[in-house]
Amino acid sequence: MIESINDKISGENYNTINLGPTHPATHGIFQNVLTMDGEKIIHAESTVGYIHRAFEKLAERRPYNQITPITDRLNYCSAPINNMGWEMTVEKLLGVQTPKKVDYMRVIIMELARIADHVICNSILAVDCGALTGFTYIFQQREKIYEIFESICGARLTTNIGRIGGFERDFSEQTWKLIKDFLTEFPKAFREYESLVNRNRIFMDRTIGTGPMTPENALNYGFTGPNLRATGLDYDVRVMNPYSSYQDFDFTIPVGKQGDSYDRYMVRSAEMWNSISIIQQAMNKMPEGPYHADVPEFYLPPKEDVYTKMEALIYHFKIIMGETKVPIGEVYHSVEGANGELGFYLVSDGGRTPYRLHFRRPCFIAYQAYAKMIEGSVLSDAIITMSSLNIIAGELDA
Amino acid sequence: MGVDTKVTIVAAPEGHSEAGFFATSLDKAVGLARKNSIWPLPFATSCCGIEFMATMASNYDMARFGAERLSFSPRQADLLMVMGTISKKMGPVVKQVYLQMAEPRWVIAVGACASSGGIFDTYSVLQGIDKVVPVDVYVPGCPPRPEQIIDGLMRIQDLIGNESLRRRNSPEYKALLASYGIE
Amino acid sequence: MKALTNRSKVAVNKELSFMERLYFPAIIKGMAITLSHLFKKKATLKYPEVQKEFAPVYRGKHVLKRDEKGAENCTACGLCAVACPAEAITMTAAERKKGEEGKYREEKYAAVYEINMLRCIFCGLCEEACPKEAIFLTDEIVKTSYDRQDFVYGKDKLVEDMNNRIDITKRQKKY
Amino acid sequence: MELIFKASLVVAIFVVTLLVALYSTFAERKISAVLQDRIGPNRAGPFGLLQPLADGVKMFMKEEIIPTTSSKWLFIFAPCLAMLTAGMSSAVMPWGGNLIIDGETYSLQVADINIGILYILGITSVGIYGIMIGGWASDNKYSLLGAIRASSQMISYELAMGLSVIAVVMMTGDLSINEIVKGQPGAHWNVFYQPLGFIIFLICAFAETNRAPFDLPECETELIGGYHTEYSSMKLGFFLFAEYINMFVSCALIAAVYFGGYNMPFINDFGWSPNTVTIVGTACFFLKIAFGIFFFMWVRWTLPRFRYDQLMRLGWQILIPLSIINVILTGLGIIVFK
Amino acid sequence: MESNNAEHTKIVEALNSRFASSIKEIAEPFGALTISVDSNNIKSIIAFLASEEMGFSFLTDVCGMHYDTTDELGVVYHIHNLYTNTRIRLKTRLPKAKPEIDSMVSLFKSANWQERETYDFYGIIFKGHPDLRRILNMDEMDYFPLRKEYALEDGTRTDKNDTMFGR
Repeated sequence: MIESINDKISGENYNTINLGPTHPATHGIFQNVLTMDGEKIIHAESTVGYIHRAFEKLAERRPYNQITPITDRLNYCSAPINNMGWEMTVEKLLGVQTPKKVDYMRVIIMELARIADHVICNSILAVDCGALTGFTYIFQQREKIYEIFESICGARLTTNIGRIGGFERDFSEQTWKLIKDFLTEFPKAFREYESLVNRNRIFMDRTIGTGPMTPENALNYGFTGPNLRATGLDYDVRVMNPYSSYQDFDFTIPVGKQGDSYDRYMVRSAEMWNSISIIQQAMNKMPEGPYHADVPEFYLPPKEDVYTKMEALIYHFKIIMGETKVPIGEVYHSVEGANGELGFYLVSDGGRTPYRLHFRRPCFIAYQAYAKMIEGSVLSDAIITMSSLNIIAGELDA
Repeated sequence: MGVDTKVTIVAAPEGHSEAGFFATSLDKAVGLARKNSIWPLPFATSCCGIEFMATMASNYDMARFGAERLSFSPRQADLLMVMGTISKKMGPVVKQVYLQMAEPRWVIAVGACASSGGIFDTYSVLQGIDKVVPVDVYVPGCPPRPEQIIDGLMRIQDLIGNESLRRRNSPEYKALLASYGIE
Repeated sequence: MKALTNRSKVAVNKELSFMERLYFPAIIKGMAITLSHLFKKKATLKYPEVQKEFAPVYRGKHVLKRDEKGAENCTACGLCAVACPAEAITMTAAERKKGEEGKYREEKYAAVYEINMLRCIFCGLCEEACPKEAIFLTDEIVKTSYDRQDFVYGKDKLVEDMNNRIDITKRQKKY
Repeated sequence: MELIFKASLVVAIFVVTLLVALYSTFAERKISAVLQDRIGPNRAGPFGLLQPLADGVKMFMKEEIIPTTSSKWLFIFAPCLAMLTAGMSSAVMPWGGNLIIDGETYSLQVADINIGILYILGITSVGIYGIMIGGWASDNKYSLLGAIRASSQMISYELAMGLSVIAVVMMTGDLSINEIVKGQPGAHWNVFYQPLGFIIFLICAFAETNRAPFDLPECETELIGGYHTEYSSMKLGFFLFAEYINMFVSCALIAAVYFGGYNMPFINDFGWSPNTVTIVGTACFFLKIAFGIFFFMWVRWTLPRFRYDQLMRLGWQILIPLSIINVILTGLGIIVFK
Repeated sequence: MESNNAEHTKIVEALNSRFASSIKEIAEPFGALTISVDSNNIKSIIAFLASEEMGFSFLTDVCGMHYDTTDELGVVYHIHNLYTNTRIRLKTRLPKAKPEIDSMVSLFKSANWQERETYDFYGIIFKGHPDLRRILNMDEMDYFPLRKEYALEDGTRTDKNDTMFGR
């Protein structure tokens, strides 16, 4: 269709290329039908929905505590942020106040998850530029983050970490040790990676000026997170609406200038350094206290109590069966996900499952700008732009 | 689609005397070569794809099995690794990719979603890719650990090593493909 | 646009110095880095030969525990199935008969207990839901297989072997 | 006798070329692995040494797919052409000095034609037709893009390559490779006299062999497989093979033109017999080639790749002017010093 | 920080002075200003809020709803003034028989896909949308899956026993 219209306009013959859904550079599965003039992209049209999994419908049929594992699979590169965003949303609805220690523990985990996510994005950007080796160096550090997650919750990627009200268990000695090791190891490895890639002129030439964006346009397209900050606007949910005691930590908001791929890359890099510093601060200031809020109606009692105490047994059954009273109401809570503002709009009618749960998925909203961003550039740029936007298929299609 | 899921005879090398499944010595030699040179086509759609990256990266290094040359062109691939949720919209694409692959070809379903739909028993998700293409090895887990993915690869290697060259021309195999509507 | 906070900090420097313009300094530096890895210890875990020890709380294959006398803990209450987001657990309850006290701890037991390992997402909610400490996830991985029927694990595969008991005390520890 | 020797030399060189190319694929996998803190293939045979064999057998046994919309004969012809030209170019390489057997002198060079360098440049530019025809005949848009990229890249970089060679030829005064090698005895290698020309030549060699950072014709993340996307089985094998042979020949050419070929410092100080000197020289030559191949791989696994227009800019706006300057400087140098 | 009361009063006053007839209900559940408005006027209300004067320059989210008690559909907008850091939730209700509402694409480009998604899930027609097609589901789908009357499961699953799960 497009081809024929354009043909009429210019009298030239354009070429149509189908970029995706199984193209190697589309990591997940995005389809873009490109109308090309040689290597130049004249028009692009994105198709999404190739892994639409009906999260929102699924969430209407699952009790609150079973939704945590579903949120894992939204942005699977940084599952803990989703988990905790969801838990905080429910806590907001229930009016649960979490202890400071829980907040700090959450901050540590979320920042680790952010590093894990940005590591993927930045190293894959280099891979798409053709430099594979940096990816393998930095991925070893990601394995370390996996180990930390595994020692807390027992899984590497889809963590299902934390519970409504706090954590399922306290961090063990081993976990603290792993985190400390990570804090000393990661900066070294990351510095090495940065000196391998950051100032390499080939890499800079490839990324500077590809997929630029103005802040006004970005805002209009609903960009958030690093992609918005790369354009120069310092919107960060952690600062604007601090959750989980983020106001206690001192960190800057890295911003870019032109909103091109290099800006996005550098903003993510700087955010990783910030995350390291936040984790360090949280470790230093870690308060004493319980690792979960005292809410017997929502937080499972310890197993010993279930056998011995009637009250605990009743709560146990009620929580598992999803029969605890949930207030009627609606609540929107957002966290700074690795790719932007990850929002949860939860409507409860007091039943065992949410009446409606809508996820504000930053990738989904940002990705609609992609087709416009690559028009007029060349095929190689389109691929770089896609990588640097860090679109995660799970989050895109929900 | 709509194929009875119980048709999974690909994997079962039943004793079939002549020109059948059992490998002869030439078959063995070729099998040995093939199994050490599996070029996977990663059809990574979601979470499992990230674990696949971990499998390819330094810590687990799938290259040790001779399987590190990812060939994104289906023509050159030996092993289709489907990793992640396959929605009904994606189903035909998987089948298309499978059709484009050159014989001999194998399929691994990595992870709960690809194998059975996993947690996503929903209107939009294909309940296991064996509804559109024949699957040789299933890898459970959501997502599977790299160890499990390597395990799956080694199972495929076993399968390849013990397979007759002519199995692909055997009536059983043709019947299997026919049951998926593949000529 | 106006800045929203006073915490923003420009993180990008796109100006190339003359040396950087020449390509070579960065290339040589990069090549030195990759070359230095030639002599480093390899990070690879040789998996089938060397197995990594998983965290004690790892969520792998399930086990149905027995108590010290060898009686099955499970009472077929069905809470694990209710708690399962993937709906992978199926069971049939049966009444314990006289003389079976040594086999089943509670008066009811699961005559059939099946977990579909292909469906299972190993989230650990069943373990949390169990009021009888009967089901646990272990640090063992589920093996791959050729046939999807092999993945419906019945009691034969799930119930622990008394001669080869699985230690789950570490899992329960809340620190 | 002469004939028998030449025939056996041809066979030997052919076998060696194939072997080197075969094991280059293995070396690439191993080198990439060790640079990336990995182990690399280690299952096929001891240390994975049979890996290339496994790949070869597998490819031979794989189904051939010829897309129905492709031009069938060209589709088949293309990989053959690529392979053929790759194999031909090693004919003029002087693999060593002279062997003296029974008082007769035999040159370790198949054909000492007096325009050796031109021959190699010519043959490699025919080789591009293999890629171009292959990409075009596949009737796949990605392949076509790859083919277009390959041909324009070749054309642009051949100019600079030729110009940088001219500087060397000006110094030697001969187009025969053997003469060029003989012109750099001991450690008087051209690389010390022609550093700029060497760098230009090296960059162009990367581009001519389609190796990273100039692997645009096939770059996996953009064009899937580029010109060989539609190829399966041994036809793909030929393409991949041709790439490695080209790399081998390029390294040999670099070693011959800039690193003194079979020359080696102090080789005549040991008082060895001429035959020993020749054999040691040949070994030395292969050592240089091996280092060259390692260098090619090392670069590939370190650097990101260029974009198409940047590649063209580098070729036309930087390398060609530089190589012209190099020619002028060389001319001035010759006038001043000789 | 979100429950900025003075700011909320200001907004409510501004809206009341212009669109008094369109505003049905104003509430502040969990500190978030929630305004139920008439669906016919939604575009002018949002246009007013998005203007320089009010400064709600960021459309955070658009999502659909199905109120099965009254069998109505609805669209919920979240908009955000980044400078005063105020969020407003605007709720509309539409009759299920004729679910039509104005599109916001001319104001916010980000509304484009979100509205398509809402159409895909609930069948809500956005008037003036440049390209209202299904986005996540297949084009051949003939129902709107997130409406409450449709089942979640696809029905082909054979390996479970529903009675086990209390659903």
